Amino acid sequence: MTVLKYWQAVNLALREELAHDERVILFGEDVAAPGGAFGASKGLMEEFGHRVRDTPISEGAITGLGVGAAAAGARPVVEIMFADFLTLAMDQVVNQAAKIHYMSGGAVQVPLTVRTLCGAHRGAGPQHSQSLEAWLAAVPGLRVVAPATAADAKGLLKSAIRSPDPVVVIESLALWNQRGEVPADADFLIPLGRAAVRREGSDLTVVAWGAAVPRALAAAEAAAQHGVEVEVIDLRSLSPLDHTTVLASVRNTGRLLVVQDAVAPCSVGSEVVRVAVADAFDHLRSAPVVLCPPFAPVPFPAALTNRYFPQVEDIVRAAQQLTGALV
Amino acid sequence: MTVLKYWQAVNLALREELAHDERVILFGEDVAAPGGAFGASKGLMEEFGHRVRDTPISEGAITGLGVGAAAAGARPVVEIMFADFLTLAMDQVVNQAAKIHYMSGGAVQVPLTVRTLCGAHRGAGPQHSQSLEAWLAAVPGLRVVAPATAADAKGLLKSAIRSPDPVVVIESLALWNQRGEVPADADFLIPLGRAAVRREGSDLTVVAWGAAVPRALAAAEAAAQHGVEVEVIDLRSLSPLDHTTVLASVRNTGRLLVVQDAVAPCSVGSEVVRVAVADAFDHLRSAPVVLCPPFAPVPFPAALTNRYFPQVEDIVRAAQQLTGALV
Amino acid sequence: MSVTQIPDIDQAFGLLRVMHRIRAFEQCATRLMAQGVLEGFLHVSIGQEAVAAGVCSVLERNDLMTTSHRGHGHCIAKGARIPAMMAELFGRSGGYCGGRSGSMHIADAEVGILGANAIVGAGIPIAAGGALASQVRGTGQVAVCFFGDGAVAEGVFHETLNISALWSLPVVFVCENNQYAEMTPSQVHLATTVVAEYARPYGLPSVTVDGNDVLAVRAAAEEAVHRARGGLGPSLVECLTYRWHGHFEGDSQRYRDKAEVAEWMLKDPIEHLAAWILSRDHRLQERIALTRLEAVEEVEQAVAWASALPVPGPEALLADVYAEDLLSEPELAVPTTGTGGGRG
Amino acid sequence: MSVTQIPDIDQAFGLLRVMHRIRAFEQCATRLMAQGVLEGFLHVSIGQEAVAAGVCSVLERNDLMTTSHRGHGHCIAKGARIPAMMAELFGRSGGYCGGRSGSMHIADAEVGILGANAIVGAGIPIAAGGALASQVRGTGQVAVCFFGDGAVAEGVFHETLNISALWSLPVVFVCENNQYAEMTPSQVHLATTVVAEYARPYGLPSVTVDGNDVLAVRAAAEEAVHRARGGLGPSLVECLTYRWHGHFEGDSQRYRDKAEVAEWMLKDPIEHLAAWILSRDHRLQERIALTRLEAVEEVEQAVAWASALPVPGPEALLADVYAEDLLSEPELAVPTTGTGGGRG
Ligand SMILES: Cc1ncc(C[n+]2csc(CCOP(=O)(O)OP(=O)(O)O)c2C)c(N)n1
Ligand SMILES: Cc1ncc(C[n+]2csc(CCOP(=O)(O)OP(=O)(O)O)c2C)c(N)n1
Ligand SMILES: [Mg+2]
Ligand SMILES: [Mg+2]
Repeated sequence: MTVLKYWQAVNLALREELAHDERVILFGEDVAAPGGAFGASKGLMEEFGHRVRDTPISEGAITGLGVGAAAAGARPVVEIMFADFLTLAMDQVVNQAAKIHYMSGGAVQVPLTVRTLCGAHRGAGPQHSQSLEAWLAAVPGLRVVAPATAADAKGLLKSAIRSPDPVVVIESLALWNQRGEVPADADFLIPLGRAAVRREGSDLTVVAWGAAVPRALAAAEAAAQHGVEVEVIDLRSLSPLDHTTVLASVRNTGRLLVVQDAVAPCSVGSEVVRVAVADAFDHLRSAPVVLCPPFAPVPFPAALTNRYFPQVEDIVRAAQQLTGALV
Repeated sequence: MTVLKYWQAVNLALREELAHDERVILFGEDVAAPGGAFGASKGLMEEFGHRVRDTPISEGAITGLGVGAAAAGARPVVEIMFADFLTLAMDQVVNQAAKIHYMSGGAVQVPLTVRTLCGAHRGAGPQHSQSLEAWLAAVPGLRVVAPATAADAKGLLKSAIRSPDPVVVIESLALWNQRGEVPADADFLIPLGRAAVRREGSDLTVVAWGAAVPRALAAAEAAAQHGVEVEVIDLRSLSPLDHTTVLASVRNTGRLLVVQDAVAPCSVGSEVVRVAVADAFDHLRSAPVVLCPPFAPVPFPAALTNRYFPQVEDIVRAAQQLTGALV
Repeated sequence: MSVTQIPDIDQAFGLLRVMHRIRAFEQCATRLMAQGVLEGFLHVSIGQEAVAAGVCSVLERNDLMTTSHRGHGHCIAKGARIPAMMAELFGRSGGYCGGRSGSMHIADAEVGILGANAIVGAGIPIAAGGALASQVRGTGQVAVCFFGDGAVAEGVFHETLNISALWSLPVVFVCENNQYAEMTPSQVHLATTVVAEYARPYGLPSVTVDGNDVLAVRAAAEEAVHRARGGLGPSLVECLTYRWHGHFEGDSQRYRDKAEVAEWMLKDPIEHLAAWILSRDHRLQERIALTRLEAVEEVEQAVAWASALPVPGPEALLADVYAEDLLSEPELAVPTTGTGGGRG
Repeated sequence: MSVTQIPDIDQAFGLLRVMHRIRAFEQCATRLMAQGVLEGFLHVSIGQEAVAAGVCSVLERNDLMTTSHRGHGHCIAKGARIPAMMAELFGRSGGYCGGRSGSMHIADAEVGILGANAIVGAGIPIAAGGALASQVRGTGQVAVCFFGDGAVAEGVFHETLNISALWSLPVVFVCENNQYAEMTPSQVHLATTVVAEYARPYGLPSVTVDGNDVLAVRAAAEEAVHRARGGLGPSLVECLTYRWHGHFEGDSQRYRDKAEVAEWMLKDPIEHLAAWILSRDHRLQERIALTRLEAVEEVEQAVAWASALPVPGPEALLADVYAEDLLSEPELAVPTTGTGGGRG
């Protein structure tokens, strides 16, 4: 175990996988000589030469080259700086990467990893801060993960790179400098498709992922002061969703609160509610709730983002309302 | 009232709006001289000259020109032949059209209409048949409608064109040749944001949109033979969702079945369930269900698409299960 | 730098055979479509066979290839199995995708076909990605992508030219310029209709050849492939040609003159090569005829085989969605109901 | 066909004034950012002011414009109000977007600014769309888009050149080639670093000018705008320049030599114009100094005004999402909780 910042864990995972498998290649805007717009690929070009490349600003082609390289036997990791820019690469992600294995009857695999950032929380404004994970989680053929800790940033990314299927790894700039214990083991992997119970509790299940997880945990601690025991589930994988873990918890607590940085409609939160009511309806003691931003673009100043994204107090209040602790 | 095919109603709406407002312009691939890949814009270039134009195959720029023309005072209607090709235009739809009014503090309006087709049902295969409506319904700043009848194809498209906000109109190739009564009135509009109760019933609420509506209605008739009275709601608008109509019905029937051609995760169906449990939980007598295709790409042959998309029998069976009619 | 030589008679017959196999396959498919035996969208390249045959004749088996919605010819020329292709068109379980994807989605990893594609232009960066994998791994493979004049207007074409030039990727861009994109003539969709021009800003060698002259296509491709294989980077070959059929089977073709079509039918690439062969040795008439007959025969056998295959059952719906099964936890699967639709 | 004339002294002072206003605005903003007064991302164009000033000096008030993430200069030159811009940077309610969108999103319909943009290349088709509206409605407006060398690699740039050429749209593409895209030099991201080359396949007139020479920029822009207004279609003007600051404020700039920066700082576009003015009349030194002081003063007043404005309250979160309110039915709104996050 070493203590690393979130981005250093990303960097370590990339370095280890480049060293571990020479089919791994890495490319994207400013990832090589500059070492990444936010430092995630620092030092890798120096170490791995032409396997790490700077690209032009061409998200469609970057992703398309990733698809082709993967189909031809490489293990490409491409970076799309912000998820908002995935809007320029959706054909390659959705129509190509996600479908080629199916459309080739299993003959062509696409072990492509796409790294990106969702929901910046750094005052980057409406076009650099969207949480678009639900789009990707809705596409058969893709895997989608969203690490919330430094350890997961390493373990999920490594699993993504080793997966024979295309995986989108949604990192969080809000967590970029958060420190955490990270196993030094070069074969440390977090399995795709498995959620983590970050805190146990019997009164309420709170489901979160990415940057919302630390806020959910802080809220759980605060709620405990009010006598409400919250179980916090970090989804980690958004596709496939770990129905088992979510359902087991909801069956136990009878109450569900999803906390997310994405707006409500057709979100991962909507999906978690759908799954919970479909398979744990009889266990529900109150209506599941999705706590989320208003249906509006993300504003840039902190004074407003703090009112836009659900904060710890908002989560505590929702937890109290759901459990009737204040009623 | 005239009886028109669905596509003729689209054509009529376009003709009327081009005649009604000379700021209306129409462009897209094969829309002008050929009159549209499927005939929707037949005869319009002949009638309206350079206001109706054929474009190169450049979905990003087509949509971007639409955004700019709208921002500069025109009322552009652009066609993106299949929703699958929207993957190449998402930046302009999501980051630009949807956000410019907000980002300009209300100074710049974007009265853009994007016409497209979802879920082809014509053996067009995995890259031409996706139901991607949930992506769009998740974006603040956009309106999304999905007409299921010839009358709505006219009335919703006209409302879209007259709306000061960007609207995506999702037409259905599966319904292309369906006939229906269409008001001849050149000011016939269907308001955005309002669902239609297509059939009343007290045992179960079935929510559908687009090509799933006729199947839902047929199933409702069949279920009635088994003594189950189904209320069928055609959403018509996917954003905003008409919470009022859905909730009133669910509160009355106590049971909800969503029937959709999109796969389950993070779908409009997930969202309808979220809304229903959030605000009608105490009225629910059984767990809401989303009946939908398996989590896989759309296959091409009819033998498989008939097993992929929910069919009338599937809906009847689900209705019986939900209402306990067979239990 | 050219390595081109005039082919010998056997090589010419090799090209002729490929063109006949393509023609026979597509003529048969259009017939079956007209009869209602096949369903879905069918885009044929009848009249354009020289491009596929010429280019693929200079490729190795493990060289990589992508193509478009109009890709039967390229796949056949690259070595795809005609029976498995036919089965795919039939929607039967012996098809390349188990009969689930159809005519626009032939892929065959064994002969380097990364896939045909129903999205205009999408195969272009994918081919360049194949070239990147080859370059990084040092496999010596060249990647070729076939695309139409319509794809030139897609941004990703230009993006890919730029990256390929910057990285000196071993890729050959082959534009099959048949002068129409769906129902729209190239003057309406391209500011400059000479596609070779678009490669110039990137410093790419580019050339326009008679796409109905298989030997001219082959010569140009040979040079481009040689350059790519030698580490000298990408190039573009524009092949000017014409499609005899509509954009898809069923297209009413009101957008063009019958006379224009008739004129181009006189430039049949197969007749052109046959004439070349006969000019070398007029006694080869019979062998030419036989070549055609063998191709027709092969396709007929493929139809017989394919039409006898079973229709895929509902279990096919969820097959191959992922390469790896994570579904150790049962709820991760979206169950399908007995007869059909899934139930999320 | 050129209509260019050497400007008189008053015109030159007009240009100088615009450049000083841009410089003062951005120098002030960078200072406030360094002090922690401003938040978010800030991209300044210090050293590149001649492009904005030169191009906009030949535009009418109702001509249309789009720009990029580095757009303060273009907005100021086109007539945006400096106080409302400053308030937007401050995140205050008097800003162009009520302080919600920040530095990369200045739009002002009154002076034809359709918007700056945080998505590289996105403003390019939007400007062409403005030109289309002008063409169809016959308003006589010309549309100009400003973009960087980095945007040339985005497919939508090429797509837009093609459509604009085909339709002869009244649009002028102005590439502000500052030789870097973020931390990546143009040789690494463009196969040909001369951006004017990319317009050639479309038959567009294109030219490269010294982007630090405001008179040269103005002359090239004048010709292009004249052509567009006269119905002769689009053109491209490449302005070669350099940014003195990092890509964003806070950029460590390890990717370039200090010497390179120093060299370009000697080519200050403001000094260049001042020297030109003095070469005409050396007694104008004082008026030059005054021009600068007035600009600094104007910006300081804007800061004083902006910093006194209220911070937007939570009601601002949902304002202006739509132009039309359909929320007659209350459930259509996603309610916000008292303090913050919405509750879907
Ligand atoms: C991205 C995208 N846009 C539009 C289409 C619809 N479409 C299919 S083929 C085609 C024309 C393609 O023309 P070209 O590239 O010249 O190929 P050709 O059909 O002539 O072989 C179009 C517009 C598509 N499949 N994909
Ligand atoms: C589509 C997209 N990709 C990437 C980025 C991140 N990004 C912001 S500015 C920039 C470089 C732009 O370079 P250039 O166009 O030359 O403009 P300059 O900053 O030099 O003015 C990049 C890559 C973005 N904002 N949008
Ligand atoms: Mg063509
Ligand atoms: Mg630049």
